[in-house]
Amino acid sequence: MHVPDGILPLSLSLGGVAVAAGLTALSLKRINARSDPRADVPRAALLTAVFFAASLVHIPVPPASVHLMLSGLMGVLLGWFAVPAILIGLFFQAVMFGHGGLTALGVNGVIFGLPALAAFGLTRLLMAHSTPARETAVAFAAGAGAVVLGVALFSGILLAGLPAHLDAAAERGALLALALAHLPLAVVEGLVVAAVLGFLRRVSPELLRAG
Amino acid sequence: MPADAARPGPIADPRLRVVALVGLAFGFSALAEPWALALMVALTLALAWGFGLPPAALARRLRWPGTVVAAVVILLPLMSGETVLAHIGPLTVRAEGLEVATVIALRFLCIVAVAAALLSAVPLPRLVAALRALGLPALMADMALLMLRHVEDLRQGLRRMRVAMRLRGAPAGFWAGQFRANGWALASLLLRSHAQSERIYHAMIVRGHGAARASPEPFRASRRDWTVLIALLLAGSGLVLLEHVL
Amino acid sequence: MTVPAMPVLTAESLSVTHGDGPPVLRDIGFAIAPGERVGLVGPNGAGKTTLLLTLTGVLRARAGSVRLGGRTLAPGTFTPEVALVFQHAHDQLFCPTVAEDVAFGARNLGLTGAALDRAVAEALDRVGLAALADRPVHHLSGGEQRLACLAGVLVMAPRVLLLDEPSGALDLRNRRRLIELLQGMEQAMLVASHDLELVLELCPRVLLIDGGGIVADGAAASVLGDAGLMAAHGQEVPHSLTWHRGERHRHRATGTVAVAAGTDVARA
Amino acid sequence: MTVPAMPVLTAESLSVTHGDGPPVLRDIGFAIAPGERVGLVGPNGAGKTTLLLTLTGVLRARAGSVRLGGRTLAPGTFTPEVALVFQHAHDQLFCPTVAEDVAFGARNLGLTGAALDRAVAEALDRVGLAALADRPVHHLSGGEQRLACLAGVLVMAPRVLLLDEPSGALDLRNRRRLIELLQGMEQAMLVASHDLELVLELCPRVLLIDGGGIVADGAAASVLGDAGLMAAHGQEVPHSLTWHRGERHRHRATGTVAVAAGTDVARA
Repeated sequence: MHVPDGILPLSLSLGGVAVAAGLTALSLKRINARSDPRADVPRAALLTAVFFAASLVHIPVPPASVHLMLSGLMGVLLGWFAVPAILIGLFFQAVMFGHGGLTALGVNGVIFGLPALAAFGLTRLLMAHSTPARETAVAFAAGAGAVVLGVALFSGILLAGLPAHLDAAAERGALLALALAHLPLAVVEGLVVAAVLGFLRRVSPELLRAG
Repeated sequence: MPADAARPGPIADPRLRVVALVGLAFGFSALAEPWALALMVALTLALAWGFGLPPAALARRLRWPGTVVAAVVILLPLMSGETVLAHIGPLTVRAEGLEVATVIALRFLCIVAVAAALLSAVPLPRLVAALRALGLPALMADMALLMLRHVEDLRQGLRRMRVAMRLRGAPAGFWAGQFRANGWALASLLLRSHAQSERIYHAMIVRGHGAARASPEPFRASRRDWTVLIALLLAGSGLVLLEHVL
Repeated sequence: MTVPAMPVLTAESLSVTHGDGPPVLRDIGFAIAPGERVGLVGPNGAGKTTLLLTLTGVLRARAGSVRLGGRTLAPGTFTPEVALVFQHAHDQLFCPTVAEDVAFGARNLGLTGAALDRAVAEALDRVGLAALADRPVHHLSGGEQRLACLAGVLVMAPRVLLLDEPSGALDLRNRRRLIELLQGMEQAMLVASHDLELVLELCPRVLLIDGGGIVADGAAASVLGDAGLMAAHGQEVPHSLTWHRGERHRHRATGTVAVAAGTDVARA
Repeated sequence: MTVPAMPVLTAESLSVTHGDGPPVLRDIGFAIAPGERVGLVGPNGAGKTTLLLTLTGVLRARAGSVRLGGRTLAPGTFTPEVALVFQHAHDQLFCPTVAEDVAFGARNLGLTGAALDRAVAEALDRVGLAALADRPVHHLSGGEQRLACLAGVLVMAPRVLLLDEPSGALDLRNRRRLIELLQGMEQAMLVASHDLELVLELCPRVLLIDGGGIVADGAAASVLGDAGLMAAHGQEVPHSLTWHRGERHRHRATGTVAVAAGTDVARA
C-alpha cells in the first residue's frame, strides 16, 4: 500500500511533498501551541514505532498478502502528532527497507496522514460523552474507514500517475481487485482499533487524551 | 536494525549524502528518454562502485516495494497501449505499456540503489542528527530518535507476550480469530511501553538533552565532500535539463 | 540425589542452539519428582530462561527430549501440564481485568460458563486475589501482578510450575508472601533465581548451571554453601549460609547454627 | 541527625502529584551533606522514584523546593550537578557504543574535541570500562551496562548521585563490584533500594519513606534494625542485622556480632 519510487511523475511527487509539508506544518503549529509540547513526544514516538513495525507485518489474504496500515489507530491515539509520526515512520521504512520511497514520501504521507486526521476528527466529533457501545462502533468505523480512505487515495494517485492510455475496463478491474483484497484488512483494523480503544478506556483513560 | 558495513565513500558528511540522495532521486524520477535512462543507469553504477554498495543492502530494499513495482510492471504491458507486440495465450502484450513499464522499473531500481549506496553505511541515529542539522524540527528529531529505540523493544516485547499467550493455549497464526486478544496484547504493550518511553525521555533530559549550551552533533564537510556533492547534483540536474530541452 | 520411580518432568540430554550460534544448552539431564521443588541457579547468561522455555516446548531442542511422566513432549504443542511464570509480569498479563486474564488459559482449555467461572474463582482464591478480580491488571502492585500471573497458570491445573526469577522486583513483604504461597503448593517446581535466599527457603535441591551445562545438582545447602564451587561460577554464598563456613550441612530443623564471624559482614 | 552548615542537596517540604491524582509525595524535607551517602528505603509505590525525579528537576513539585548548595533548583532546566542513574539500564543507554553514550551528557554540557574525549576516557576509567569503550551498549552484560550508566553521569562531574535500585538484576559478583566502586566515590549519594544489605554496606544514614512521606530518618543500623518500624512499613530487617536483635548498634569495625538464632532462618 506504499507507492514506491520511480512510478509517479515528478509533478505528482512534488505535489505530495507540498501537501505533506503543509499538513506537518499545521500539525506542529497545533502541537507547539500547547503548554508543554514535549510532554507527548514519548507516546508519539512509541506509536511511530508501532506504525513502522506494523507495515512490515504482512497478513495473508490468499492469493496475495496485505499489510497493516494503522492510520486509524495513529489518528485516534495521537491526534495532531499523527502526521509527523507517520512521516517519520515512512521515512525509516523507505531508508531501511525500501518500503515506499524517498521521492514518494510526500505522497505516501498523504495516503496515510489524511485518513489518520479523518479518524481523529471522527472520534473527536462522535465520541464525546457517548455510550460504550457507540464508542466501539465509532472506533471500528475510524479504523476500517481509514483503511478504505487510504486505499482510495492510493489507487487514485497511482492511476493519476500512470499513462492516460490505460484500458478503462482493466482499470476498473484492477481497482476492484485492490479494494476486495483490502476489505478484510479494513475489518481487521476496525476490530483492532475497537479492541485497543476499549482496553485503554477501561484501563488507562488518560492515554486516550489525543489531540 | 543493521547498519551495513561499507567504506566511507567519496562523501563523508551524512548531511551532504542526504542532499545528494534527494537531488538525484527527484532528478531520476523526471527521466523517461532512453538515452537519459542509460546515463542514469551509468551514473548509478558509478555511485554504487564509488560508495561500495553492499549487495545485501540492495536486496533488502528490493523486497518490500518489489511486489507493487512487479505488479505495475507486469500489468502495464497487458493493459495499456495500442500497438500489439505479441499474443501469449489469452494475453496481449502492447508496446506502449511495455515502454512505460521499462521506464518505471529502471527508475525504481536506480533510485533504490542510489539510496542504498548513500545511506546504508550511515548509522540511523547519525542520520537523524544529520536531518536535524538540515532543518528537521527538534520535536520530530526527538520522535525519530525515540522511535529507533522502541522498535526493537516492541518487537521483543510482542514476541515474549505471544509466547506467554501460546503457553496459555492461544492458537498461533494471524487468522486464529483472536482479534480481541491480539488487540488487548497490543494495548498492553502500548501501555507498558508508554511508561518506559517516558522513562527513556526523562533519562535523556536528565543528561541534558536539548540543553541550551549543548554542543551540536559534530558534522564536518570536507572540500572533497562539497566537490563530489556538487558534481553529483550537476550530473543529475544536467540530465533533467537535457531531457526537457532536447 | 535419588528420584522416585516416575518423575513428573525429565530432561534428557537437551541441547539447544539459537539460530546457527554455539549451543546455549549442552547435554542437560535431570528429573523432577512429583511435588519436588528444585532451584535453578547460575550467572546471567547461563541459559536458565532458555532451559525453562525448552521445558515448556516453546523452544525446540536440537537434541534430546523433555518427558512429562511417561510421555514425550512435542515441541510447539500446547502443554498445560507444564506452566511457566515469566520473569516480568507485564510479558504475561494482557487482559483488562485480573479475572479475564486468569480466564484466558482456562478458556483455551475449553472451559466455559459456570465451570470457567468456578475455575477462575478457585485460582484467584488460591493466590489470595479474589478481592481484586475486577481490577485492571495494570493497576496492581508488582506483588499482586506476580500473584495474578501465578493464578493465570494455576487455572490450567499444571503438574509442574516453572518460575523465572519469581522474586525479581518484589519488595520484601511481597517476596515473603510469595515464598509462603509457593511453599504451600503441591505442584513440582523449578525455580530459576538469583535470589539465593529464596532458593534456600523454597528448594531442598538445587541445579547450578553455567555455560549451558549443569555443573552441580544436589542438596541446596551443600551446593549453595560450597564457597569454592559458587565462586568458580560467579556466585556468592548466600548470607544465611556464610555463618557456618566449614560445615557442610545446615541443621535447619533444629535451628542450630554454627557461628564464624562472617567475613562478608566484617568487610562491610 | 546533624548536618554540616551547607548541605549539598536540600529538599524543603516537597509535595508532588501526578496529574490530578492525590499527592504522591507529601511534605518531604531532608538535607544531604557533601560526600554523605544516604539510603532511601520503603515499599513499592512509596514514592522513591518520584522523589528522585523531583530532585533532578524533571518532575515539577506542586509545593516546596529543591536546593543545591545555596541555589534553588529550577524545574525543567538541565542540572548536571544532580545526576540520576535509572533503575533499568536500558532506559538510560541509547547510543550505539559505550563511548558515545558516555559522551552524550558531556556534549550537552558544551564539551567538544579533546576535552570531550578526555572527560569520556576519565569517566570510563573511573568505572573500569575503558577496555569496552567501542563496544555496542547492547552487547554488554547487565553489570557492565550498569557501570556504563554510571560513567554516563559521572562524565558530567555531578556533586550528588541519585541511584535508583542500583543492584537490581545484578548477579552477586557484579553487585559486589558496584558496591566497592560506589564506596570509593567522593560524591554525595541518595540510594533508593530494596536491597537492604546493600544500603547497610553503603549508607551510614537511611530515610524510610512510605505513603509519600518520610517516616524515619536516622542511622542505618538503627532504622533498618528496628523490627517494629520495619514491619509497620512492609519491610523485613536485613539478614545481617537479625543476628543481634535486642542490640541497637552493630559493631562493624570490630566484627563483633551478637548471636540470637534468627527467627527468619529458623522459619525456613
